[in-house]
Amino acid sequence: MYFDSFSEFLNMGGHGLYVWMAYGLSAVLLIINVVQPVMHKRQLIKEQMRKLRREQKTS
Amino acid sequence: MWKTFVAWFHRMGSPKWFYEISGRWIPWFAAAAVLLIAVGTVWGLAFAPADYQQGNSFRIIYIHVPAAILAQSIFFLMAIAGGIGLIWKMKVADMVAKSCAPFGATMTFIALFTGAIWGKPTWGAWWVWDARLTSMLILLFLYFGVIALQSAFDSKQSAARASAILSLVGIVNIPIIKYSVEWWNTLHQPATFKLTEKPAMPAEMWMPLLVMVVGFYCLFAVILMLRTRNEILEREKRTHWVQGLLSKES
Amino acid sequence: MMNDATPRLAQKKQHIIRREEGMQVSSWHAFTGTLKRDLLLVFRRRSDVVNPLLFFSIAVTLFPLGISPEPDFLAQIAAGVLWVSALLATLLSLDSLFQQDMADGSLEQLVISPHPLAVMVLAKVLVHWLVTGLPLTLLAPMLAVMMFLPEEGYSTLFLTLLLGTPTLSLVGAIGAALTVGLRRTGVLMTLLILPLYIPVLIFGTGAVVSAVNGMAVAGHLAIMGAMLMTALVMAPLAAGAALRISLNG
Amino acid sequence: MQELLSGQNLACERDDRLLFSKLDFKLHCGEVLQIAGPNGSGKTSLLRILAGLLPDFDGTLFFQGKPVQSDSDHFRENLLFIGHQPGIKLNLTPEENLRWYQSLYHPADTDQIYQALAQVKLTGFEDVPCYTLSAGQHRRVALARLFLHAAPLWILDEPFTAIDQGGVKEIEQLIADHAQQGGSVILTTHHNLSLPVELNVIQLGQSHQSETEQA
Repeated sequence: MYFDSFSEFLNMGGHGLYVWMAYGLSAVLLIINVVQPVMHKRQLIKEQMRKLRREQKTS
Repeated sequence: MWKTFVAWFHRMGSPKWFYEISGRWIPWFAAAAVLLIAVGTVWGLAFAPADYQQGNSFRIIYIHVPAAILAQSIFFLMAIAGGIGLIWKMKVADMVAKSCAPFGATMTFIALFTGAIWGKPTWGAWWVWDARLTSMLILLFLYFGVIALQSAFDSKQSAARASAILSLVGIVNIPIIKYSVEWWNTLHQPATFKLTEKPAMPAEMWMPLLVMVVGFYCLFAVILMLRTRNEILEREKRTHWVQGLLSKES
Repeated sequence: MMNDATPRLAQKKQHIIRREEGMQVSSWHAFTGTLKRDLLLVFRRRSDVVNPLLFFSIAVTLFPLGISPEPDFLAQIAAGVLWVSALLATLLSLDSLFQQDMADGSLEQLVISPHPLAVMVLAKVLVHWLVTGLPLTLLAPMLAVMMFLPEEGYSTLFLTLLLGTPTLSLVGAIGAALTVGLRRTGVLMTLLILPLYIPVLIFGTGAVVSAVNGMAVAGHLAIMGAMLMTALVMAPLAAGAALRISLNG
Repeated sequence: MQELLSGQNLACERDDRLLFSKLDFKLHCGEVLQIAGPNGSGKTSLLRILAGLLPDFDGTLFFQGKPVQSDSDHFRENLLFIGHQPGIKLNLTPEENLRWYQSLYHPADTDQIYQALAQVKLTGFEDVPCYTLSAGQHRRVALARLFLHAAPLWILDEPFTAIDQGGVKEIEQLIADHAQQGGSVILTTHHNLSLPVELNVIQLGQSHQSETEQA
């Protein structure tokens, strides 16, 4: 461990704001990039199922 | 050797095969990505020594550099996949190329944003017309162009081909742009302090960086496969195997 | 409808099918033919030639009005302002490079003609440069006077524009070809093409600034020449491929 | 008779919709082929595939027994295609328009162009700008190419659009003459053709409509 205490870790020698902002924003963007295709897949499947059911009803 | 490669290449062209194999690969890549990024982040934030000049703000490097590397290699991959789709009319390659663009743009944006944040304590300004930052900004514009062109076409096939041409033109231009921006930068600001050029970084500094780069590549692989699978589902929804798959899922 | 012309044509048909006696068509004729037709079209609509030049002049005029009429200050930014305005004027005029041909159906005739599409694209780009890039280059020194460009910069400004504007036309043709089939093209094309124009802009202004500061410009001009050659070889091919895609809808 | 153009197992899908599939045809020298079908059945798409304008299709096309891709320049030299749009520049005169077209194939002199324009009843309009002419006359200018360009294969998309009744008869005669001299014609039209030569028909849009309903 490079830092002596947790508060020092958060403070990052006075640059805490910059470091945590960079990491935080990147984490948010990465998570969005993972979640989006997963949600998209769910939506695709839902749409397709609805369509299949509709076609079964009409036939 | 060549024959197995050709056979593999042709199987890659089958959306069904890609869908199945990527379904098996995703968990492994996802696990590797989570593990490597977690290890790299903790190592880089908490255990790596601080830079003797920049102090702890230097820890941004563990995001900034992987993002910048990814931003460039994703554009490269996008152009190659687009070229394969263009020449051999391979549908999967088209879908891969399309799936590259959003994550590539995100990586470019992260590289720019972290660069700007890093610049504040280092240079005292959020934005500096540094050669690397400027080339990254232009790369971001190129990504936006590809994404905009992709969404402008009604036909998916034409969209894929048009953006393949644009990304190939872009890949030819990127070295020219980089060279000219670097030349321009030295003309206007001789001897600026460089963000990432460090004289002989010690191992405890670059090891976590390496872990992060590999982790980012794994994450990219996961997202690329997720997106490509969605594209396959959407474009092949009329085929029997997709319909069979859907009835199993529900 | 029948007359004595048709039997002769019938004979010709047999020739072509058997491909004898050098009946092969010449791409050179097609190139000059297209060149002549497009020049003739421009000549019939002369006002279209003037518009980019007017845009160029007005855009340059905006800078002293918007920033400062101070001669010393203007002299500093002159090269950049002239180059940026020339670049935008070229870009705006490129929008319609293939649009008319697409609308009236002659583009598909070009595509299925027995010639390399790149050669046909080159003819159209050459016409575009002759009616926009070249006049812009000739007009630029006059506007440079109004921008107080130091005397040492004139010849270099002229030479860089002479080498740079054809590159702009060639690269822009790719964007025009990619967007010609779309409903709204203007802004999208700008978005696609402007990043690719940056190297030309950097070396164009860089050369003029160097000349004003009394430094050598041969290196800049060589690089701009190299960029022109690269664009000359690759851009018509890329634009041709893009046109085929655009015709696909 | 010699085989000129043939297609094997052609299929075309546009925007997730199957236009046609498993389409085979053979066109010999001296034959006329009509592509028929209701609106949206893929007539124009098929025509554009045959002319080499639409590369998105499955199957193979053969010209004189060889795949078209193997020598596409040879195929294009022997093809005359007139599309939905007549391809006429309004700011040019009929003569200038035709001169450009001929520069793409075999340069023609002014006499030949005037002769061809006379054939389509445009004597006296040779050197007026095309924007003063009517839509039917634009079509006639395009059709004048049929007299100038000695290609054995004609592909015509709705050649009778905007043409008056007398003109239709003349064009029918022209098509028949071309076929009798050993040329071939592929065309789409909503008009009932009356030709002295045999007319082959490809009917689109009936068999596969039931297919899409099943899918």
